[in-house]
Amino acid sequence: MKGFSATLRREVLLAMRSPAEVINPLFFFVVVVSLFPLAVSPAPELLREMAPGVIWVAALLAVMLSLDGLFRTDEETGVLDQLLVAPVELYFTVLAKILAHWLLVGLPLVLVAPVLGYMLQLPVSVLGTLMSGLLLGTPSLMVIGAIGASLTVGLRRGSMLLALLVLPLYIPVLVFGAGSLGRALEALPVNPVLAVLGAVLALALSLGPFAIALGLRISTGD
Amino acid sequence: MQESRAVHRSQTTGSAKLPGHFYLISLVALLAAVLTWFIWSAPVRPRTVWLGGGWVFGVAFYFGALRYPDLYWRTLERWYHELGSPRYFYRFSGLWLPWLVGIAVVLCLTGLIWGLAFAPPHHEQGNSYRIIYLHVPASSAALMGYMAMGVAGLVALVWRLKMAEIMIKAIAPFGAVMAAISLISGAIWGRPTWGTYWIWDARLTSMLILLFLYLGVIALQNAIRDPRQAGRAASLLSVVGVINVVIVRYSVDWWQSLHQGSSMSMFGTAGSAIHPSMLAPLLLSMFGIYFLYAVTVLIRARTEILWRERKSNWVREEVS
Amino acid sequence: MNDPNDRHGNAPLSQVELSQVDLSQVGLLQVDALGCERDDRTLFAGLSFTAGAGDIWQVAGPNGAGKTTLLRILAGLFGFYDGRLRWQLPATLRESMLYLGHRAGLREELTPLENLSWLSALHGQKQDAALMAALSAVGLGGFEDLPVAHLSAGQKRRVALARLWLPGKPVWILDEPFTAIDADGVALVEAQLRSHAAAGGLVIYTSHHQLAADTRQILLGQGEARINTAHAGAAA
Amino acid sequence: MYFDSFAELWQMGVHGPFVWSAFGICVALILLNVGVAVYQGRRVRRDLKRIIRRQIMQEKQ
Repeated sequence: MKGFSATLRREVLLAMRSPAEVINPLFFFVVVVSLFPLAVSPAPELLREMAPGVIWVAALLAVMLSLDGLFRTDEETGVLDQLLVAPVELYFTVLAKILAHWLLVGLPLVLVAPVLGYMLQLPVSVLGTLMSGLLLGTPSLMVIGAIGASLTVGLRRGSMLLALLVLPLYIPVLVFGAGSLGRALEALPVNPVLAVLGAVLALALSLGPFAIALGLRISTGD
Repeated sequence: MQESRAVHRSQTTGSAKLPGHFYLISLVALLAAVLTWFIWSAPVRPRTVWLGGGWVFGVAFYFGALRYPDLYWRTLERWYHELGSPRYFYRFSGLWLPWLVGIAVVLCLTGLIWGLAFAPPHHEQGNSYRIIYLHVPASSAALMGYMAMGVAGLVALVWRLKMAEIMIKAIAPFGAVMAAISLISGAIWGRPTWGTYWIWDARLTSMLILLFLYLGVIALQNAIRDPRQAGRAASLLSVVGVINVVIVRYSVDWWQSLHQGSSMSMFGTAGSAIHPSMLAPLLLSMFGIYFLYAVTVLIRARTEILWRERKSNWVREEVS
Repeated sequence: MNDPNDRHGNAPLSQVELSQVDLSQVGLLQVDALGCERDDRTLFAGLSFTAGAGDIWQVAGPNGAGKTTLLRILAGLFGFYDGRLRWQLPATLRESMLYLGHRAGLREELTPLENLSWLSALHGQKQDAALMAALSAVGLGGFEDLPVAHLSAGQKRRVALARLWLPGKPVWILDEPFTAIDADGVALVEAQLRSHAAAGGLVIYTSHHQLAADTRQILLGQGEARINTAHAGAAA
Repeated sequence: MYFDSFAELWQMGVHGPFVWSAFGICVALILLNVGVAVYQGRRVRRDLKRIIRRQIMQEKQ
């Protein structure tokens, strides 16, 4: 656990010094969601049916786009090398970075999602499911995306490649996340689906940082 | 360094060497036995085929290992040291390749012609079901290929075995083609069956995702300039992808049940028996496609070995 | 997963204080027939040397000769090499080593103090007073709470070099420590390298700037590696 | 053969176009893939031969 709290504190500090990196994904999320009524139709019935997919896809894209910079600036400034030679378990420092990133980028998405859900005509009764689904889903998206980010960190124009690598891996989270909301709309029990999302999260949190640490080492040439 | 060690080890264990084609012939004989057994047995369900085949292989391997532990251990060691060394792999694959090509061509031609012209039509789908003689082998080859990439990736990451990285690079292109064939044949089969070329059916959707995963591995390999680094990165991605494939299949099945899509499968209604006269050509073409897969993997791996080892003396002698 | 320290053959002598071990009797670093290829080009091959406590090694050579790659290999950051590399240290390599890359390893948004305190927290050297002392030693007293982005290139390099004034790291691996700093700074850093070596540490650095006569040299270039210890021991 | 004539085999009731186009496209893809693999192998061998010949020339000089 050595280095975990120091890294967490530092990441939060960094985000406070350059707030655009925190606000932009949130802004992206809101803008993308509000494009759909304009592009498709403002009819409440249609919007309600589309809402789970629209919100989840927008959240997924916002998370993915925010991850491109997770290791890139560190790599360019040589901070990543310092992290790799430090006598701490990379597992925990990576976990700290992801946790900080989720607190600053993921959590605001979760908090703003009910407002967008309401605007897409979702009944108030399902907004709780929307939030708990995103609460369990966005950390998984962060971890899975960070695996892709660690593999593309040294590459020019890596952001397109990141999307190609990561989007297929996002499918289970998307299916269960949007599915939980869909079931809530039909007044079916959602807890089993949320439990699956939680299982995916547990798997991602326990194994993901290993893969990310290995990916970072591979990208720097080991 | 690794090269010289492998040479040394193989010389010390070399006294009990069996001729290289011994393994190949015994493998083919075993496959033929399994095949015959299923053709002669009563109508069987597809799942029984897999379970039964697995049992036959497992029991044969287990009793073989009990009876000849020394032979098995030496064989394993030989595989590790010789197939793990690019130079030996190149030599052995060169010996095997003509055999494999022959077997692949014979099995594919027999299976496909049998399936197209001799097998009876399906009682629900008529003649359009004959597409399964391509679709099912291609789907299973695509899935098996990705699993093999995952295993090779794990080996490459843990033991830093160069051959495992080369195998991933060799498996990926044909796996992607197999996934594409599965999609194309599935789509064409869907037109007479569902009345449309594309439907978001669970199998087709999983296969589409598998194709994306293959393309991701290929894209990552092409984006990284240093082949060793690219090999390791692709290994990690394959391992992550294999874990994901399992969850993807589960999630897509669940998603299908949620939206109550088509439950029609190429075997007719799910779980129904398949008649041996239809199954035999299917198994033939399936093994044919597997052998074809092995052939292209070996060809690509040999090319990659030559290129990676181009500075070594044995490649110089080999080429000129 | 696999600890790079094991792969580099790093065998800890024992978990004792550095001062209790007579490091002058031990080759801290043994390099045997080290070779590296990159982008189809042999950077160097057949490099063998033994570096001990109290040594200062300069890695020299033209641009693109593989100086940075060699240092990254030694630091356990780059794994694609032939040959053997063996560290013999009282603790693991990562605990014993101070590595400064040719990129400073500082985030522009943070102040020097914030950058350094994170790094020293990772290395378990957690005293702000020591950090302030180190910063004033490199002439940056009073700059500690200005974001690094506002500093000049030379000042940034000095921030990174301030870690040389923190205790507890017997092995220093420094990539181009003298770039961008002025003559005073060069003299300052040079003196620090000497006193570290005199105290029984090991310094390996790349630069075109050779410290006075007693440096051992690794000369890279044209795919070859040569060792030049002609002047070594002159000062001893 | 299940079918009475080759014309019937070609038509397969109404399913001929589907079955034969699927087989045509897919077999072409497989053959193309094998062909590409073989071609790449030949090209690498040719390139290596040239590189090695050049090296031998240089060594002689």
